[in-house]
Amino acid sequence: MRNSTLLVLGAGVAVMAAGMVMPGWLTFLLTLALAKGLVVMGLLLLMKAGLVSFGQGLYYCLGAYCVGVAGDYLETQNALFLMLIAVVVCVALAAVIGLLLCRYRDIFFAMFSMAFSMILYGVLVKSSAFGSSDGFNVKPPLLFGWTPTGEPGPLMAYGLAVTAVTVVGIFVWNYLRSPMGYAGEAVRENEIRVEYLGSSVRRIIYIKYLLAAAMAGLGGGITALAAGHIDPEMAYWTTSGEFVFIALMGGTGHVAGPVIGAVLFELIRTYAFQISPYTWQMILGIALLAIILYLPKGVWSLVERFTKEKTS
Amino acid sequence: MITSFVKKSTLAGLLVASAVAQPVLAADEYKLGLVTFLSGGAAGPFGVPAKNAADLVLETLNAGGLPAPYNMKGINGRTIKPVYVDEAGGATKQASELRNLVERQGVDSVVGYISSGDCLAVPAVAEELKTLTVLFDCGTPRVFEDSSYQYVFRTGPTATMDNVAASHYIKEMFPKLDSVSGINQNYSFGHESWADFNGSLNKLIPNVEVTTKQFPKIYAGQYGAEISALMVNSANVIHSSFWGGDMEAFLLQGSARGLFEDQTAVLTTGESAMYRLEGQIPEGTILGGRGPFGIYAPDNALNRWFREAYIARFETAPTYPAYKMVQGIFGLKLATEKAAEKVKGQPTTEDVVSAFENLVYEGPGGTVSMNMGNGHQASMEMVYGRYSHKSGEPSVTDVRRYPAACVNPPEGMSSIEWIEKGMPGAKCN
Amino acid sequence: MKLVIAMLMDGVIYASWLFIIAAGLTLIYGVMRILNMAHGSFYAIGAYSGASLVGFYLAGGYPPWGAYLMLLGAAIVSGALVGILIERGLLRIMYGRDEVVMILVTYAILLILEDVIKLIWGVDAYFAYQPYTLLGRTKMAGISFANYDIALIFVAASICFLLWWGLNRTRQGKLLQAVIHDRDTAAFLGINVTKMFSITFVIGAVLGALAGSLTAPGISVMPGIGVEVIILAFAVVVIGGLGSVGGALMGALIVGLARSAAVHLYPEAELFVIYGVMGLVLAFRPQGLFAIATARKI
Amino acid sequence: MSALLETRSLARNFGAVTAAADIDVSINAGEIVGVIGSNGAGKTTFINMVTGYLQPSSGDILFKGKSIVGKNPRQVMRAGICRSFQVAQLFPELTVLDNVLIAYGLMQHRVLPMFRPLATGNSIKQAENLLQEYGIESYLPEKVMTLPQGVRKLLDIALAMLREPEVLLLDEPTSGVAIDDKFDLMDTVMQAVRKSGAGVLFVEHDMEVIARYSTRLIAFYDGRVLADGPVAEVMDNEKVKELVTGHHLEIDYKREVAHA
Repeated sequence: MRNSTLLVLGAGVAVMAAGMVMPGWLTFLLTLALAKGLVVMGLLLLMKAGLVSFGQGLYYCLGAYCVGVAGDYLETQNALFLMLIAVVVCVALAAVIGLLLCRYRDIFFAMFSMAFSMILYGVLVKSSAFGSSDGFNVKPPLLFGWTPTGEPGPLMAYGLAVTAVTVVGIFVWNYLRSPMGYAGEAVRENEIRVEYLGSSVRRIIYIKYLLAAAMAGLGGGITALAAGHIDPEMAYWTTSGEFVFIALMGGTGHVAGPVIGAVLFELIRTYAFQISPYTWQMILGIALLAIILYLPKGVWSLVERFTKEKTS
Repeated sequence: MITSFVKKSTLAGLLVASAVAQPVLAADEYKLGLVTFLSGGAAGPFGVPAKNAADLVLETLNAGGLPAPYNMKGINGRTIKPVYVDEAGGATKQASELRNLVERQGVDSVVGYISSGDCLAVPAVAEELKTLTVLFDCGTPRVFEDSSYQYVFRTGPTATMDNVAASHYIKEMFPKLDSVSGINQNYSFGHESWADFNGSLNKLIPNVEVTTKQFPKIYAGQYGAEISALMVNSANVIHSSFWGGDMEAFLLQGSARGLFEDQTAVLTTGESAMYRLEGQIPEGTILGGRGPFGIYAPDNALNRWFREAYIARFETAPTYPAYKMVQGIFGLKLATEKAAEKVKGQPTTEDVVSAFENLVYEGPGGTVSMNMGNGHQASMEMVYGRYSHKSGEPSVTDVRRYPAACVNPPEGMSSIEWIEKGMPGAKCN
Repeated sequence: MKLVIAMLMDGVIYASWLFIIAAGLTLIYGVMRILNMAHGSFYAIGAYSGASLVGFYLAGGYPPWGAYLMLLGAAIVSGALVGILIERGLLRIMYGRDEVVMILVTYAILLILEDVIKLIWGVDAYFAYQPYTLLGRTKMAGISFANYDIALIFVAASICFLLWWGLNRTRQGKLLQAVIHDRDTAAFLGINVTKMFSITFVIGAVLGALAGSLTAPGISVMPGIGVEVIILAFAVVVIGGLGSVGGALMGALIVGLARSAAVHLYPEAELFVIYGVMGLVLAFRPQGLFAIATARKI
Repeated sequence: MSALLETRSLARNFGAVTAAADIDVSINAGEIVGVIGSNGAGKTTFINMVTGYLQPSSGDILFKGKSIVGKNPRQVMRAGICRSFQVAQLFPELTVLDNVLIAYGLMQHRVLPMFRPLATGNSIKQAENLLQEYGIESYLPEKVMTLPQGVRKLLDIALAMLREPEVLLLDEPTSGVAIDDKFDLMDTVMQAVRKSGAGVLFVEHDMEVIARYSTRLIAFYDGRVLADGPVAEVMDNEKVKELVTGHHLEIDYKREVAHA
């Protein structure tokens, strides 16, 4: 286990170093994909417990707006500080909404969580101080006034994203093996048994919801810093749907699934845009169908199949 | 675990390698990125007319078939090769796609963006990549009021003048005006349009009552309740910045219920529906075209050529997004060629930028002056008229033209501030 | 008085429109446990085929009242065609997957159909306003309403009655109810569940297309109209209780009246009102108003 | 001496339907109380009420002299009353090992750890020992959904016993189990129970099982206690014969008692 943690850390450093030689568009694409990967990792925790949130956009957007608004009001570009604010605010909101949501299951959980994100969308569209539906621009991130290239650029956000994904990835990897992690699967499988083993199903779901909100807020914060612009679209239901899409694409069997899913999703989408600007939606739809049909456990299952063949 | 990582990184490496491979560029080609809506609700009314116009103009330019001063082949003699991108997907997505256009596809410059949100998001990327980016259609004045950019230009006028001119026009047409109502989409463009209209009208005619202001969701399509509310709270004039399908649906549903029989609508984008819904627009409806475009375009050689060629090819008259696209391409072409003349060779992007600043040129919609936003933002005259179908052909009467200096804030002042202060320095004749 | 009548009429008209959209969605969910996002595409396909068929028809100079038949015909033909194609070609091999996976499957279908629509009809708007204006208007308390919209109320009521009659008074309907109640037992009793699925999906698709084609005369038919109605329809069926036709009716009425009240009394709230109502209903009735009971034995 | 678990005039209605009324039952440590009654007699309702899954409409439940009415299943569990289920309540998609590991994990921590792994050398050993005790260690790597009913029932009871309860409520332990296996199953269970000294109440349809294992018998009918006392006495009760067991179903319970 120690070895694998080291390995993940090593991979993180390697990916970070690769950022130095990558073309800018790829760095940017990967930054956004990793940020989405973070959101989907949180979604993965919920999905392991049988809950599908169609409202993670709520925290994704809230995290982004926290970074944008706090950056403006406090006149800081300090990425760590801003991301911390994003996470804290998201967890605080989740602590309230979670109390209500942890009573719901299945499609009702999905729709109720979506309702909350749509309410945020509505509020932001009405807020002309925050630029209404056009949103506003966010200054590029610094680390205590420092950037790798000397001037603010996409590399800084990339570094943040890689670091965040590595740290959160290691956490989630360990989490999924812990009693709390397994409790999610237990809740999905049989709530009655969980209660009769002396654990509170609601509390388990609540904690997972908080963690998922924190990760979504972090992902949103990084997106804001990387893209330099935020708008209420981040809370729209299609954004939340995209996260579920990515989760199924990558597979929920492993913590790497969301990251692979997010990168693959962004790559497919950008090349679909380029190859067929008129019918890119169709390409995306066909890709999704193909994955559901042939790789029901997501793209990660390919990797698993590979390694199993190797070891057996 | 280890093998899984090896496999994973090989896979990722392959993906990256295939993605990095870039197409080879022909030296005499000018690669032009064109970004407009090709899907969703803005594609039909805006994106595709703009794309059609671009197709038409670029082909003619490459053949050298335009009247002077646009008679040089392509852009500065280089054949233009368009690269189209769909504007769908939101501002973050578009920031990402602009990078792809520049870094992966290697475009020389970009003309595009209809959505104001996109116009606010992409300039930062354009600056970072030092790529000349011409915004052609979006309306929010915030682009150059909130920030200043070196590599970004907007050849289309801002939406402020649509609504300020609408106030002027109403003042003239309705001397006894005492009430207005509004129906605008619930998003930035709708909110800003109403605020500009209401603000400027209050300065021009004090004490006008606002009977109701409705903000239905964009793309809602069903306006039954809103129309009833407008009927219950009847006013002299109904202001609406609805566009595309929403505007057309509102017109159809409103006409069928007789909404416009004792109230007059001001449709700031109404010109684009003139030919599509010719029988359905009530007589006397006030139509704007977001500038001197379409039916309001001046009778000059460029306009005659453009209109005829567009109608011949697409079997419909060009609407304002088409005009604005042509205007954007023309500005880029002219600035590039002016810079080339100055440096006597292929100009750098910076050369083109300095030639573009404060450029004054003629397009199919008349004079475009890049005299706002430190020489990066165009201003134009604004025109309003009233719909008439008496001749059996859709046409406009009572046309009033408002000079750019009358309906735009002076350099250095934001639109909101300008309207709040009672539009000081406006030179109306 | 004027205000109250306007509010009620607007609410009921909007509710009728919502119900016609939501009926097919809730029926498909009840029987098949698929929350069908592609329902939005059925709506769009219905609208496009309705609008273009009416256009053809009127261009041919036939009597204008026939346009209503065209709308109906376009919906039945296009809805049935797309419904059969999707059910046979795709959904059939997916049955038994998780509910969430099925939502994503139908989302993929939606994405594909959006572009198929674009390939067939292009991005230009289609109009078929003649049926809308032909019926004239009626004045109530000083406010005019389009007779076409008033007729929509009767159409919605007829659809509601037909569904009720079909489910409760026909043999096939009773079999369908058995499937809704307990799929496994129904299969065990020898009901051909697969056939029931096909029939339901086609009926649902036709209802979706009908909603679109009936809406077409009042709007400008263009890309993206389908996506806009899905979430509305979802909200309606969730409020009413997934899978219940009566629930969809109640949900539509609640949303319709709440929305029209907001528009007339407090327009700022228009965007929130649907989600507010949904939140309120779910907070007190977590399964919606008319939930299908699923008892769990321990 | 007051009983370990005692109910007083316990009642529960579902709308107009009375599922239980006036139930006075007591269980002492070491006792093995059988419960019989036709379907709908209120047996499972009774267990659900005692374990907090259902709240009684009226009446009281005393555990070691203290009322536990109003507590939820978790609290009742922690107090020392555990139960098994008519339909085994397990995690069907997971393996037997994971089921047991999760059970231990959830049971041992009030605040579940997020960083420590669930499966360690020790916890796996512990799980193996438990499964060995119930004779189902060979199923360790199998998914629960693939197991035969009998094994599932055993695993269900094993999980109920994890907390070493003072009162164990078994809801039809042999239902769904192959006839040939029912005594083996009951023997295994009773062995474990006797070791712990817990008081047991078990609902059962099978008179052979009742006769062989219970030290006292309670008959439920229509939500009420029809008879309560030594096995033979209750079995001979005319009302029980008429309403619960039925004359035609008479079996040679005396032989079974002797056998036990």
